[in-house]
Amino acid sequence: MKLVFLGRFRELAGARLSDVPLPAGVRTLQGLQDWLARTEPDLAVALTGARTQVAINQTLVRDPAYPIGDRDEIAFLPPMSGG
Amino acid sequence: MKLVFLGRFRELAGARLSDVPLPAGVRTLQGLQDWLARTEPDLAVALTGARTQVAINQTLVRDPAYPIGDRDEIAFLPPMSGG
Amino acid sequence: MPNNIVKVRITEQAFDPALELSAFGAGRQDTGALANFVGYCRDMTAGRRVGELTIEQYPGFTEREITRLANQVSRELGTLDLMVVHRVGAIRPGEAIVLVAALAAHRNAAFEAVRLLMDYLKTDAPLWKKESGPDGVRWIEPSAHDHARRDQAKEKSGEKV
Amino acid sequence: MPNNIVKVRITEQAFDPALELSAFGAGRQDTGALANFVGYCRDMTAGRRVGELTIEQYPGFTEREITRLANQVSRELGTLDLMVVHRVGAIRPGEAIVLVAALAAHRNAAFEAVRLLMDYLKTDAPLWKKESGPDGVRWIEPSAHDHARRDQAKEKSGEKV
Repeated sequence: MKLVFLGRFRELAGARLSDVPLPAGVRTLQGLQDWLARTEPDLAVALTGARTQVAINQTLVRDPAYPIGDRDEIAFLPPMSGG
Repeated sequence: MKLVFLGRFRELAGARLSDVPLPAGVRTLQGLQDWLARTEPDLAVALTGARTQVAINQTLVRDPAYPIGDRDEIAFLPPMSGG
Repeated sequence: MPNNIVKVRITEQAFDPALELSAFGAGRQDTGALANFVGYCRDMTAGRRVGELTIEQYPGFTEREITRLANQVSRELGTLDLMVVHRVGAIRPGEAIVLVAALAAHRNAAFEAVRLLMDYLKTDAPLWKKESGPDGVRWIEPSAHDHARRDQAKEKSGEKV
Repeated sequence: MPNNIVKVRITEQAFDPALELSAFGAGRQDTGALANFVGYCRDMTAGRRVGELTIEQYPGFTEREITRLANQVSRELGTLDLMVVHRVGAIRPGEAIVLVAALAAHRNAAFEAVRLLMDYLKTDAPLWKKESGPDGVRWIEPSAHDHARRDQAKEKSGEKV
């Protein structure tokens, strides 16, 4: 799967997570977040901010049960600030 | 004195009033308005609208007792509409 | 506000708002926000076709009064640069009538300055508009709505303009 | 609104707001009002000197989301043309960051469209800003004030954007 970290998340994640095989047992967004909490605890803490958003295949997703497959692009977005 | 009629007042007054000697006995704005009511009744009626303003020597004047002399420029302004 | 600048221009020539804006505030690095408004002559108003709009000024007085209104708005809202260009004379549909532009440190002041000044211009700028078209000629006066907006703006700003 | 047009452009190149505006709505005679806003990179923010601002986008997603916000505003306020140009990449003080422009029949809709879209961009456009200067580097996140403004705007407009 493709993981995309934007803004300050990108600086924390670096490039090491950009293209990783779907971890065994991960089937949902919640599963992916649990996996990150185990393997990348510092990054996972940063991702849990109240205003962090997740986009799956470039669509904002709020449901933790949203299914995830190996061909999906999952993006973690810090609070946005355009304009 | 110089009388200036703007906008639709100008169309009513034409050019005949642009430069007239100060009428005998006229010493104030009120006096001028009374004189206009006698000599140009149709125009004077148009000038009495609630939103008509008067400028004397290019300064807005509201006081009917404001003094008027032969070298003054008195302008009658219909409701303004810029922008 | 040491850099508080107000520019007012009354012009009988057609003007290009984009060109006016390109010079406005050029090279400044201390300003975060430019808001501006351009009013155009429309080919239809209230169902009537417009062939030409004529705007009459009272030379000298008009520019001075608009400058007074602009200075007042600039002080109230703390804008940096504030600019007004107002067309007079015969105007065709599609041509610009008025441009109001405000530079400020932050967007709120810039927006409010443009909006407030437009409200004042509608009722307090010594200009008189005449519309002509196939249905004849008529003088335009500010609507009760324009006056209400202006009075509301006045009240909100808490100062007499 | 058959002529309702929304244009969104994300650009890594510096852009000239006046030039963008000169093409916008050119030749239209049915529109009475153009309102627009330009946000610039300032040389100081909150007392810190700014050497450079870097704006990061999420390619594809960013443009699509801004287009969605702009379409929403255009529908709500009944604008004719609505345009957004947003810079990304490395930006120097004095350069334009964002341009929002709205054409409408009347000035109120044009003003409101620009203002509402700016409020939304501040909190809902997928863009991330990093400031660097002599005091170091920091990511900028929308203030509580920006969120409050946006929520207020949302409430006023009565629709969920």
